[in-house]
Amino acid sequence: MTKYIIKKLLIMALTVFLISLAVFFIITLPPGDFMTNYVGRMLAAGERVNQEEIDALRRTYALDQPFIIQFWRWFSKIIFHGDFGYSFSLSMPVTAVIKAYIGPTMALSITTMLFTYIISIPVGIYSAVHQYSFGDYFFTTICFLGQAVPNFLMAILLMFIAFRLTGDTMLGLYSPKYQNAPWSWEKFLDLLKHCIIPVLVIGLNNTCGLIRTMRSQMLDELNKNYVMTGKAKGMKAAAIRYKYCVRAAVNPIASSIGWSLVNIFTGTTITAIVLNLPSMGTVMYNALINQDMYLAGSWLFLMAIATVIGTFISDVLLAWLDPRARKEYLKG
Amino acid sequence: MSEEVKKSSKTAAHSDEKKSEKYYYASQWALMGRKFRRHKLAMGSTFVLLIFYLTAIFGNFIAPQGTEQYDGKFVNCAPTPVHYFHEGKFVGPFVYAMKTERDPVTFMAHHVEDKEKVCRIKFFTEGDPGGEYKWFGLFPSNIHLFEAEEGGKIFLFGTDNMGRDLFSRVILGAQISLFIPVVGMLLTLVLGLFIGSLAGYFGGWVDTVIQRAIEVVRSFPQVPLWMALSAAIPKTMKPAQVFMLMTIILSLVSWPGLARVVRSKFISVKKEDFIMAARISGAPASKLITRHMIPSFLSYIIVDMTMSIPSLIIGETTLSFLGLGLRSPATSWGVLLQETNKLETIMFYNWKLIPMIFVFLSVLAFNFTGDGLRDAADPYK
Amino acid sequence: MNKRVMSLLLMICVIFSVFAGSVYADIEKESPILAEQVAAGTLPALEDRIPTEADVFVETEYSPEETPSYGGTIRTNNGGMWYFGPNAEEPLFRLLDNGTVEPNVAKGYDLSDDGLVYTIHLREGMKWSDGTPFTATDCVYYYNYVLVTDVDNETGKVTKSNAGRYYNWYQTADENGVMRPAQVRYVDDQTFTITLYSPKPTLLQAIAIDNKWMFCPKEWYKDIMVNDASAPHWSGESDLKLIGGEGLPTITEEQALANALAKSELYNFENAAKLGDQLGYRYWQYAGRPTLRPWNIVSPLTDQTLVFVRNPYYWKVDKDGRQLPYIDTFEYVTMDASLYAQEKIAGNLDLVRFDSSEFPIYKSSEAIGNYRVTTDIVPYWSNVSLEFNQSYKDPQYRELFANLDFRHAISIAADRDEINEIIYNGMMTPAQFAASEGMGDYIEGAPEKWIEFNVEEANALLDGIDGISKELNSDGYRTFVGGEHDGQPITIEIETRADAPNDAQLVALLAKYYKAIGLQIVESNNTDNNTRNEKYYAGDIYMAAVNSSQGGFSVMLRPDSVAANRNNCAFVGKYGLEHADALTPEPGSAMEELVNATKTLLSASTLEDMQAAAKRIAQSHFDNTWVIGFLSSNKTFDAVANRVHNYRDGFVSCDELRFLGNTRPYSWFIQD
Amino acid sequence: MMKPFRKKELETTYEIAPEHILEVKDLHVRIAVDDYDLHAVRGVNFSLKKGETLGLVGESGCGKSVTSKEILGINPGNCRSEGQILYRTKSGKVLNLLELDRDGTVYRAIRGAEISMIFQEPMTAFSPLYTIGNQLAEIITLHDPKATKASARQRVLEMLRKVGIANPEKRIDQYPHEFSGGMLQRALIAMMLCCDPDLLIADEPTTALDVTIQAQILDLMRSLQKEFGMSILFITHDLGTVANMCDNVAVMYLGEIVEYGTVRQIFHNPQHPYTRGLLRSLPKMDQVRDEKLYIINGVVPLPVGLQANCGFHDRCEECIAGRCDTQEIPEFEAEPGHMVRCIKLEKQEVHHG
Repeated sequence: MTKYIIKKLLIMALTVFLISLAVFFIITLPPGDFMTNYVGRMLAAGERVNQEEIDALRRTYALDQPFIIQFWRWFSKIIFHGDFGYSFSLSMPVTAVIKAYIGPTMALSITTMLFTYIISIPVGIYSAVHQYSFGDYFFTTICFLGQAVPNFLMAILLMFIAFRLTGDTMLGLYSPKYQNAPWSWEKFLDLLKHCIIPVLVIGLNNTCGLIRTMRSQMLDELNKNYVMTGKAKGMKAAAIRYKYCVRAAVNPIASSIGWSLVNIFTGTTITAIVLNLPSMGTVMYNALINQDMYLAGSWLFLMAIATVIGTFISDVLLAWLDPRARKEYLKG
Repeated sequence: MSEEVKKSSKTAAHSDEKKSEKYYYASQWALMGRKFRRHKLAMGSTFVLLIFYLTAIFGNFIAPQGTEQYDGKFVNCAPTPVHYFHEGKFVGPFVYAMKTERDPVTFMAHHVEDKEKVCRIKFFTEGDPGGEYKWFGLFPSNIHLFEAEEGGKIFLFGTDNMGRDLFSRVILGAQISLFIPVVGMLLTLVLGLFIGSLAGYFGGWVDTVIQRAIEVVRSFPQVPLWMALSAAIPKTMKPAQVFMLMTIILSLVSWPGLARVVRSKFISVKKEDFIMAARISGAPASKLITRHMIPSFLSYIIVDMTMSIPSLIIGETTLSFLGLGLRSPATSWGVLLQETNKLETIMFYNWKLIPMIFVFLSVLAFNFTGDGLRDAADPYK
Repeated sequence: MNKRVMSLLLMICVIFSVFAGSVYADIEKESPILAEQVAAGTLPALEDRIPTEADVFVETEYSPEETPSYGGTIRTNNGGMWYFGPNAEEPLFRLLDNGTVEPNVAKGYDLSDDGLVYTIHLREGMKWSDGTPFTATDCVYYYNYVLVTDVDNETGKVTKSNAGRYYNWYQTADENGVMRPAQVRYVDDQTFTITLYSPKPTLLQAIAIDNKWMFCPKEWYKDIMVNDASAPHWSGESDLKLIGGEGLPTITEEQALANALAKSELYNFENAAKLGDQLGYRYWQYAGRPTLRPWNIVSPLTDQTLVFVRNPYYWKVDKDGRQLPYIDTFEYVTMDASLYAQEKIAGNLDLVRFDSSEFPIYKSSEAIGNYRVTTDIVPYWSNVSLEFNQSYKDPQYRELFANLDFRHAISIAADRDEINEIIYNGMMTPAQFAASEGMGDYIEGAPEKWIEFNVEEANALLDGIDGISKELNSDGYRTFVGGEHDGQPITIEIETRADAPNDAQLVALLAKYYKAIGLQIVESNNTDNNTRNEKYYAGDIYMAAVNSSQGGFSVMLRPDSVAANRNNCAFVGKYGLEHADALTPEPGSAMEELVNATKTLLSASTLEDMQAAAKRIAQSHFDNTWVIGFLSSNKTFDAVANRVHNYRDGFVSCDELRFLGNTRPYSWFIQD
Repeated sequence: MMKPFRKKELETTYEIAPEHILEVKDLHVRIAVDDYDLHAVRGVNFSLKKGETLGLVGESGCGKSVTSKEILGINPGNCRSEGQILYRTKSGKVLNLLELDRDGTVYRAIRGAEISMIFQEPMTAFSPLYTIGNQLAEIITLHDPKATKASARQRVLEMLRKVGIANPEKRIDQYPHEFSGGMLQRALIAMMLCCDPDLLIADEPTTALDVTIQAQILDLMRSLQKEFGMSILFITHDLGTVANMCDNVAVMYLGEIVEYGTVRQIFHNPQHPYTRGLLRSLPKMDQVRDEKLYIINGVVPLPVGLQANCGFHDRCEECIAGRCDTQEIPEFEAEPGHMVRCIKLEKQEVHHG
């Protein structure tokens, strides 16, 4: 068991290292470096800069060093000091930026995920059990439609509908009125109201996918032999479904939680840009555009780490839920 | 059994017998085809896709305008209605000439029909200068499917903020939006098949290395990775190069999924008797892979690939929408939708959402086709 | 009269006076939120917070006719630090629409007869937003310890600064012609002096335009600004001499950083240079830094909505003696520019600024969004223009761009009316790049020069240029003849701006027009303006650029976008005097004249000389059409919520006058 | 799907021979697959005495599994059935099982407790997610409301011991994947016998197992039958095991019983060419080495659009053209209790008569 975990952790560490190397490579891909933008910004702000100053700054940030040295400076700081570097464009440590945005991002992601699972599992079961019924066709159609509309368009359309119905576009997370108000029941309701569109937009795609998976999993399970055994035992069809089939069909879906959280986490990116949500998506987008390499890089890096950890969680969950996998897991 | 049932089963017996035989002896592919044809939604979708692709291929001919043509007098013009009757008399398809008026207070331009002036729609006409194109990139021509008579303007889907005909742009945009995914898919296919089969066939350290690589690439969140890579595309690049890069970027992210599947299929197929037999008889690895192993799960791959196209379409559209992909005047559906990122555009110029319908339809059509193929690939189920 | 009647009368009097008093008290002198704090004892009374009656600033400009009530929140888009900064800016002297200055933070000034010594008087009882007194010490400290921390005595160059960059506007030539920085000295708490080497008649305008914050809270800064042996004035004695107070502590870089972080976790900087730059120069972005502004930021910069709340010690009152501002809170919401209009129409923003390309949408939605559209005057020479980099690195292109016939052809080959119709809804007028009638730098006939659309003439002009072909190649473009590019089509990349969506449209149109005269145009799209500015900075790597707000208020006071001065002026390129490796123009060339005129303007010591130099610059533009202007309207627009009152329709909006700041936002008020 | 008869529960009373516990009368089952209607069971009749073992023999696809599952009413929803399945419950009442609501309480009370079934593939007959003990105890608590957790566990342990599972205390808490195939089959048998059923349907219980294990399982079943005294409906394609296990044998082909008789009659005097074919294809101890094993030509056709003829005619070596392929073949009695569905018997009858 310990051997297995150590092996797994080593592989994870290696993956993380490779990922960070790739991340760093990607963020240094665009022509120029941050300094070019930094200077541009100062000029835009009506300031004067001279070449010596720029060169000095380049040296400070090691931008004149070869790729691998720049990478090592960045990576070693993260590993040994938990220091993700400095955001040039926001003039603050990346850690502070992440701290500022991680809350809303996580909150939104988790709400969306809850929504996703709460909707998709029962609907998937219903669709499978009532295969080819009106309800099944109805949900299947909705799922297909939901997966056919790109996120950003869905966001815009819902925004438009909200505007037509309520006169408000439901942008951001709060109405102007509650933006800086202390927490109250009304503010909470307001927040919930503003969550509808983002959760729908971010979640719908995922939900549709999950419903379809859940449905086919459930159909698979319903055709398994143990269902016959259950019947022969004299169990109620419904009892078999819930004790055996649902439990088995939910396994792969439940164990995808780690994965899907990451998916949602990143799925907020585009939606956040369109809906102006205070999430990492917008920050990432701007960081990319401004070539704020440490910020963009750290964010990509964290996402990738989250994926690695998400996969790990999924493995563990699966092992926990499925005795067969548990055995494999224990064996290594 | 009641007599009636017996009888009916007997009368239908003869034709059923043939059916039965067919069912029994048909090859796997024929069965797939048969089953697929029975899937009405999938058939319909395939038909829709066929039309889309044909339209895209003959786009320059069907579209009245070229990508860089515009009409400055008709900016943000609503779709022009096509009429058949003028003052109660049938005159065939025609449009009325249009006048542009500006509201003196808001300066909003209104394009209104001049009910006096009838402009017939002509077919197979010589287009305006600027609409030249080459058939299949070879034979220069400026013949367009239709055009309004002198003085009239026909904008079936309205115009954009430059006075460009949206109908033309949708069709020309399809040339990119529908082909990037296919090229991307092929690229994914080649990469995924090659890498996956290497890992699955050879196993050992090759497998380990490839699996690690797959894990690393899969650990990247797709959307931000697309964004990061697209942000790295130099701004001054020519549309054709951007097209190629976009394709590569889209497929770079999606190959691991396929490679993984191919790998596991390989491992399971490898154990099967016919492969063992071929192996023992000394067939070379390349032949074994391409002749024996890949065909054994080809149907699965076809399905998988078909299903992967929608996400590529959406990927391209999204990136272009965010301004990270192609840029105007190069046209793709995402580029066209850039204008709809403003709510007020939808309020005032709702026809600009038309390209969305095509994104929607093509994604849906690919999904249904994929679904039909999947059902068909498993003919005994 | 008996006692009873007397007492009755007395009572009536008392009641009346109480009543009268209560009526009088109804006109509150300060915002209720502040009055509450005063009542609770957490804030001193109003008269202890604002300058003495004699010294308090009574704002009479744009006073509302009614008596506004206090309170409310204004919500607008976050256009970045240079949008929300100027809205609440308080310079020592403020620039007026007519180009003169008047005291603002300062109470007044005296100028010595030789024009060398400015004695600045400050307001007694004035306080920083944290309640500490504002004195001459704060100004002297800023200049000597924050702005100028090291000077090269030989060249007079400021070599080190804790915050921001030193402006050549404080420099005047000494007897040897070396530009020397001014000396700033403490006299008493309400007085300090600025001493120049030679006279500079526009010094106060320069301070108003370029160094609006010539002061900083010494008490707050003294332990976060590096002050060690590297500083020129560093010694206990000189401290006393310079700033008139007690000496300054020795602060190393580490101490400065640690002290800053101890003040607030928002002040987390990686080095002293960054700290100085952010807290000393762009300070209005940081909560907790004392200011003299009407509103101060209270939220971290990472918040989606930046909140600015009123300064309880603000030192301006209205004509009735009521403390300004009327509005309690300003909110700046960060969002993509594409969302402004919809959020305005949905009523989620109180104020949005836009140009004529968006006019119909905003104007048609006034009723839905419950707002009104107002018009601002923008004193630019052109609203839509194209400029060619005169210092482009490729000699063949550079020669072409330097050719006046080429620029003439470019100017008349564009269909200005069509651009106007397609992009600007026909709301602008075709005009050349020039000051329009009524502006100080106006030259008769300049706005009308070379604006007639004439493709044939343009073609003829190009045909007459040596080094390029008369014939078109197979793609329909002229080619270079001879040189490195022999036979290659003439392809010009035009830089566009990220925040100006119309640029792409404009370049698409230009591409069509210039194809008709055989030139190939390619858009060089910049996803953000920084990349574009970086190209400007490099000076010689971009070919051409489209622009909208070039030329300005006054060439004499601020020649930056028309003269060969700064290093981010597109047509000047590397000829800009501030360029690290500035090019010397060819003797006798038109560019040389522009450079010389610029030099003269910068070093002139009399108003006449300056005016003459400014005229030369304007004339150079008239003669050479350095910048090809297409359209001009001198207008932008604001969509202002109907609940916002006393918003000035038709104000002059430009950087020199601090954009919206010129409407005196502290005089706006909200009434639902 | 249609459920034409099931709704009206227990309206009519039925009679069956006193020694019988089960009578299947003219059972037809149709299965809707795609656009085909497979006529899987075509008029099957048989009966089962208390304590008797009836072997139902035939190749795959001949309808034997469908028939057996129809008795339990656990065929999938796309099956329609007609005819009668009469069953005498423990309380002595005779029910037509086809009339019962499939998911109703009456039927469910019968399943597992009175009629139970063991399946071909023990590995998939258990849910992998629950322990063996959990799944076994479930059948007890289902049918005995008085059973407590502890008592059910006791009973499970007892049953596991009975079916010969070593160390049941440990095994009871293990998961199916920790069992071997043979052990799972034992566990399945244990489960199905927990409630002491009157009738056990064994659907090819040994097919998926190793040969040595097969014998053990068969032994186990025989001994348990002695102990519990239940009847067994033993379904197999393997005539060899039939000889060991059964009292009577019904040979099925294409949804029909083509021959029925005692083990002796079938093995020593097979009448139907199909039965004879099956017997000939059995490997024999005295078989000459290089003699090829007999194979019946062709495969069982799909029961789609069948005509009125002998279903076996196209594979039959003794097929009489013009008769076997054109007319429906009735049942003939070759000797008392030995029924055969072959036209050749008609001749014999004529001959004898």
